[in-house]
Amino acid sequence: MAQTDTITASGSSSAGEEVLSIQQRRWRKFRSFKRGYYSMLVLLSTYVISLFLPLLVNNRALMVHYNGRTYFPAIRDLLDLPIVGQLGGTPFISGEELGQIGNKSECNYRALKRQYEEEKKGNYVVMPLYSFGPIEDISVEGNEPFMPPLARTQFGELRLFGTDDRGRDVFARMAYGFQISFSFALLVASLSYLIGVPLGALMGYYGRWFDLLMQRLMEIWGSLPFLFLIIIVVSIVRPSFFVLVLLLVIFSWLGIAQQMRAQFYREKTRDYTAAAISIGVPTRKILLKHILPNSLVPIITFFPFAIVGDIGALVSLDFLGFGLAPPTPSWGEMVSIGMENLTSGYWWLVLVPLGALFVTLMLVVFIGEAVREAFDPKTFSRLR
Amino acid sequence: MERKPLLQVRNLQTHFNIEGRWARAVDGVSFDVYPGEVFGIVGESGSGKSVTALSIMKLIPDPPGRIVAGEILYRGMDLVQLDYHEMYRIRGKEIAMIFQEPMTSLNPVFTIGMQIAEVLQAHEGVSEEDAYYRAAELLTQVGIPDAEKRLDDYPHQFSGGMRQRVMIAIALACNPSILIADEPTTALDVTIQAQILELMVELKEQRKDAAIILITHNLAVVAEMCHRVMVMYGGKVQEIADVFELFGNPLHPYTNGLLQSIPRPDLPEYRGKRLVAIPGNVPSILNLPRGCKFCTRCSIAIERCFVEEPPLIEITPDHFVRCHLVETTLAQPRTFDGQSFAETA
Amino acid sequence: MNRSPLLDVADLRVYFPVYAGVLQRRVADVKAVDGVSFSIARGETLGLVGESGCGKTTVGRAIINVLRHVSPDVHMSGSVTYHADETAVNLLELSTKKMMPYRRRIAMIFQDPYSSLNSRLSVREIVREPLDLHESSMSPRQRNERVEWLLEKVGLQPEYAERYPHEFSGGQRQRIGIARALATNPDLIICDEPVSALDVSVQAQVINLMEDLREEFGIAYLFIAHDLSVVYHISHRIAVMYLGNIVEIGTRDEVYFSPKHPYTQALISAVPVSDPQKRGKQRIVIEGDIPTPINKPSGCSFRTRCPIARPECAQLTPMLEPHSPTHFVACPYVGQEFAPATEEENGFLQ
Amino acid sequence: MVEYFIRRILLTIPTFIGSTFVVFLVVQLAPGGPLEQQIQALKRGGETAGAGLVGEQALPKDAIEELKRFYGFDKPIWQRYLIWLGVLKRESKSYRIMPGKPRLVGENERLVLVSVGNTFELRNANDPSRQVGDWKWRQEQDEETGQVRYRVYREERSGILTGDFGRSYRFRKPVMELIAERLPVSIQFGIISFVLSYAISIYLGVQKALRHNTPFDFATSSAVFITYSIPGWAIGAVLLVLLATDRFLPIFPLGGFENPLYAEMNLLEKIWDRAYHFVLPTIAYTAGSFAVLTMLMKNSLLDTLSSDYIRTAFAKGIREQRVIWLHAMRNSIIPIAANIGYVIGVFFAGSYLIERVFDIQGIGQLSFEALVARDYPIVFAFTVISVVVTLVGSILSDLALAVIDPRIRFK
Repeated sequence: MAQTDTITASGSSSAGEEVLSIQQRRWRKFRSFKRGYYSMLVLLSTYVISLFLPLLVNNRALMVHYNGRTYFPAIRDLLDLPIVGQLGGTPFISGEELGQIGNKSECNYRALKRQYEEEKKGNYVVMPLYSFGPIEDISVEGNEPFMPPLARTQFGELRLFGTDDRGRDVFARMAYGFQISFSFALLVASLSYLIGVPLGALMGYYGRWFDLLMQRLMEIWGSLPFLFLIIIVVSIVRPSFFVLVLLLVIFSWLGIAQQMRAQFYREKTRDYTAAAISIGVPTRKILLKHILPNSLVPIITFFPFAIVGDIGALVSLDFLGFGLAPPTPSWGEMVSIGMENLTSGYWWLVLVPLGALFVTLMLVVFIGEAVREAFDPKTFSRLR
Repeated sequence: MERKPLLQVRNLQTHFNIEGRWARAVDGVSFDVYPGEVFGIVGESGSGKSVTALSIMKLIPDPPGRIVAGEILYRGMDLVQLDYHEMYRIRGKEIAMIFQEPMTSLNPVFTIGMQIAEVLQAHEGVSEEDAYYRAAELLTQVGIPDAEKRLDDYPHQFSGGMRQRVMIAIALACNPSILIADEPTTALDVTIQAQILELMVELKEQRKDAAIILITHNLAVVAEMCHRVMVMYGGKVQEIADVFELFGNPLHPYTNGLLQSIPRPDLPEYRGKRLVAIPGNVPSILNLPRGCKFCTRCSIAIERCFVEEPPLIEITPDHFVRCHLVETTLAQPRTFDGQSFAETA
Repeated sequence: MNRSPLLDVADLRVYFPVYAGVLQRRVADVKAVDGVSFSIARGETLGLVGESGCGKTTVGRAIINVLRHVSPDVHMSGSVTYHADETAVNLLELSTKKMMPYRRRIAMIFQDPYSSLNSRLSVREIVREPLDLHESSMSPRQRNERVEWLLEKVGLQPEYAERYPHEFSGGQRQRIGIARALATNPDLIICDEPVSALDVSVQAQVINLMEDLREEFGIAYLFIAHDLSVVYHISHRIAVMYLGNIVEIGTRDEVYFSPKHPYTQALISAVPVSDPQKRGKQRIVIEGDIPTPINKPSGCSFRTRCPIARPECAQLTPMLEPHSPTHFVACPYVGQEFAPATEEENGFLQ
Repeated sequence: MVEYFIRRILLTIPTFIGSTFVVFLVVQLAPGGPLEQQIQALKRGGETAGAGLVGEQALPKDAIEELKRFYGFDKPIWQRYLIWLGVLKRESKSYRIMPGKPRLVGENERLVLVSVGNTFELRNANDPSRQVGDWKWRQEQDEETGQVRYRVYREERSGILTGDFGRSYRFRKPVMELIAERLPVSIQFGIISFVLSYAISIYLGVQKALRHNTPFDFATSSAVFITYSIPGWAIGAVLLVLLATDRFLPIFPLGGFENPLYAEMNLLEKIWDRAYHFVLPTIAYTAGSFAVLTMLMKNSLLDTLSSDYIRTAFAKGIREQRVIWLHAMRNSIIPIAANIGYVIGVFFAGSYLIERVFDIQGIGQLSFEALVARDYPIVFAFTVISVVVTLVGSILSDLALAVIDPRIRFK
């Protein structure tokens, strides 16, 4: 019966071609969409790099060598950063400790560097690539408000995107803003998946009163103006980063649960589920091993768009002044400063953060389109 | 042959682009359909029978499909060369088609009446009122009771069998010369299938000069309905013959295999015996062998079959077979390949 | 039949409630199966024929107890008695847990070879799953060996075990489904239209395979199909269903060659024959459509389409009555006004 | 079908109750909620009630109690909610009264509490024979001193169901009046951008579907992606910087709804001025739903075009234009119609962002400012109205679906 078993492709693979699972084929397909694939490479690498921002963009020195002792001030920020938004909370090294006479508050490392170079005592300071931090403001010597892009400070340091109303560096804030926005969105999206997927799955599989009840609840939830409600809550209790994440999760698990529910509702009637039941697979395993992997396509393709929505929501909240607590660098807050000074011609205050927002979201949308195309290709055929 | 063919298909090639590779869904198909006959096209999935039918209607979705070469001569006019504006005058008026899936073939958001009247308005230029009047008549003709009332109903209010009747009414509205029926009864239950076949025979009686092209995978339906039969496999015509000839003297190993592999309780000699199965699987059209398309499953295949595709050759008068192992008995056998059939005829 | 009984289905009813109205009250029931009784002996094949919506699939799924999972509000009554070696159990009453030991004894093959295999699992995982659940005494290696042995049994190369279902054709997928059903050495396999989705030239292969397996392992089949000739070919006995009821049951020759019930007669006469010589035989074409199982006609559910219907049929619900020790028909007027067609008259014999 | 809609409308009642209860809870239970705000407002002399330092002035205990009573803080939460809804009666007017001493209530009604046996009776002070109307009295105890006091009060049903959202703390006007003043502006933008986004999306979606994978499709996709990636208000902000500030191309106004001299203009100038002020905000509004609708339209039409009944239509010899715009459109529009409610909701709920960017004095801006100033009655009103708009929108969606799709109509 050798002939009987020549593999005949019902899909695209044929004899001689390597064996690929559906996932592998989808990954290949995704990679063939260059725009989406490269967007993903760019975005992921940027995000990974952004986790090390304190070593790249910071007013704190990477390394200070003073009188035989070595300090690593920026490293502390690095430890602080994964729990984003806690900037400014790190203990600092005072200026006096490093030889800045009369400075009992935090050391000004840029000044320190100049000081050491003048002193030539063998002490040295290694500054990060871009030596301005996101929250140091006009109170630090040399910081001027409303410096235009590419302007130089009195010490000749370059301000890539200028400064804002309080003399804070726009480039540094933009860069940190990316890190925070993206982490925020990833966290919100992942948490809402964590809630939405099992809830939706149970609704779809068990149905009955649980489903009815949850659907009513979701209808109520869906009719609420959620961003406005969040603003109300935020206006009353100024939330931390994580509370804000939770607030958004409370409203964003809904869509995922609904999609999951529809999927499970449909998949449970398919014959492979009946087959699994007929051989006695326990329910938990049917849900996890059989139905779940077959139900993931819509929510996987939705993930990038969830990220887009969550970043947009955070920026909107920040713009209104009800997002992350100041002085956390955030794009929305930057825009709102820009809008307040709209007539003064400080265009970069609006265009830089919105440009960053636009580029980031555009990349995510490109990824999303490619993922959707790879997972759920649209057939186009036309008759005439 | 004194009759003039109504439809002559010559060397039709319709290819499909599947993920970057071209599949020859229909690969050089030639046949004639004469007035007044029921011409059957038999084949399994992927044999190209439906694509052949859609090619005649020029309803190949593009992309991914395309008629690459060939002629489809309807009353001497080459449909392949017509542009799509001119096709609108052919479809529904000269050649009509009914499809396999009655449940999805009617537009769910329009009334039955509108969907029938629309054809009449498009081709006959009748007023809306007249069109609806005719539509009611047509519904009665295809055996739908209370036709006038049901004109305002929507497809979802009809059962599958009823919908197929509506499809037939739509197809017959303008009295086409050719009716192409693509698996018209496959989706229906046996008792409903009998009704629909009966109806088609009845309607056929009313117009002697029209032809029906009946596409099916069910040999029994062919045996009941058709005058001549074409067997397709792998995008190629494998055998064309009169229905009695084909069933009585199947020459192609594939035809023979098909006939033997279906249970025949009506024949005492087969009862209780093991079925004779054709080994192997229906090949994907992306993956056809180089020589004879059937060689991978043929029990009598010789080496030549794997490398060289046999021609479709006349074995006995009007019985064409594509097989190296069948010898013609005719002094001057005709062939569909290469040269025009009309010339040799 | 002197073979020992394996499965007794008695007065099985399966109702799916229909909700409607402002308050979504239960307004009606889809009486998918409405009092069905039959039995299957060891090693026997019972064919179950009927048109779409007659409840034949539901019968199969009720026996294997998968309905409740998919539609939790289904209402089932009657009994499905499985005769294990010495004891008999009513499968309908068993909890999911208690059902477990019987799941290895009764397996199922599905109609759609595409949707009945989980596309995310490899062939090995699919065929091994019942072994993992029921043959815990086997070592993983033994299980893998058995998977390969099973694949070979159903005519697939064991090397294909690592491949995924989408790489196989319909016929091959159906073989995988059969291998999965065979894995635990069941006594009974419920075959839900196992060949109707397959290409004509592949159908015969699968039918032959199923017959071979029956010979080799002594499996009993409940063979559900709408194609009468296929059912005749593979079955020992045939039951004909219409709108949730069995209207006729008997040995295959009794049902196929001397059908008594007008519906069976119409059904058999409606089947076209693959022989143009026999064209134009007198058909009993029954008019109209099959009513929906929500609004079943009162009394005899076939009366709306029955050529011999009488006014009394609206009141009287016919019961299966014996015409021979093995042949039961649910129509009291059989043989009175409508002469039962003999083989010769029907033209089935040459 | 009628039954379906009755069911549909009835089902919104529990949803309405549920959503308003959530709104009520969020605002009521939060620390620094309305009560505290009001108290602080009174402390500061009632001018502004913005967040800030607590005033020096001590508030009379009486006044606080009165406020508590007004907000029903002496009652359980569910009663408070029902009062707020307008289902239960609330004490609308309430005065302290000493037994025997007449008290002026209302315009010129004087009431007196007359002792009758063990208990009292409320009489009209001017003419004891006249009815006291719906005034009632009750006895109460001072929380601290335990003194027995008496109170006359009047009850009425007034709440969000009766359209009474209370009075704004800041403007000292009924909220409904304030909203009615600002509504026309927001509605004009809403309707114009609703119509525009549907018109553009449908046309563009169809063209994109028909020219799938052509240069046209790719080119327009970028526009779609841009509007998808950036929130509408952000697009507005970018446009403002680029097209309204002196720095780049100052061709549009920096914001506002109309020229300050609008009233003195003639009709032509008025129309021009309106249009001039409308361009940028309308783009920002429209962008909010444009991308989603366009892609929905495109994908839906692609699906429809490959369906069997479209093939049937062509097989009948129906011309392409008719097949696409009649047969295919009627079916493809279904998901678009289903989104009507969503789009309306987005316009309404998102309005505060765009109105803020363009400094348009609409209800969005009003409620946002109210939120900053903790003027809760307005905030309540805005949230409740957006819940209602969303619910009405979803019923509208269903109605539109029923008009288009007979399968729903005959359910």
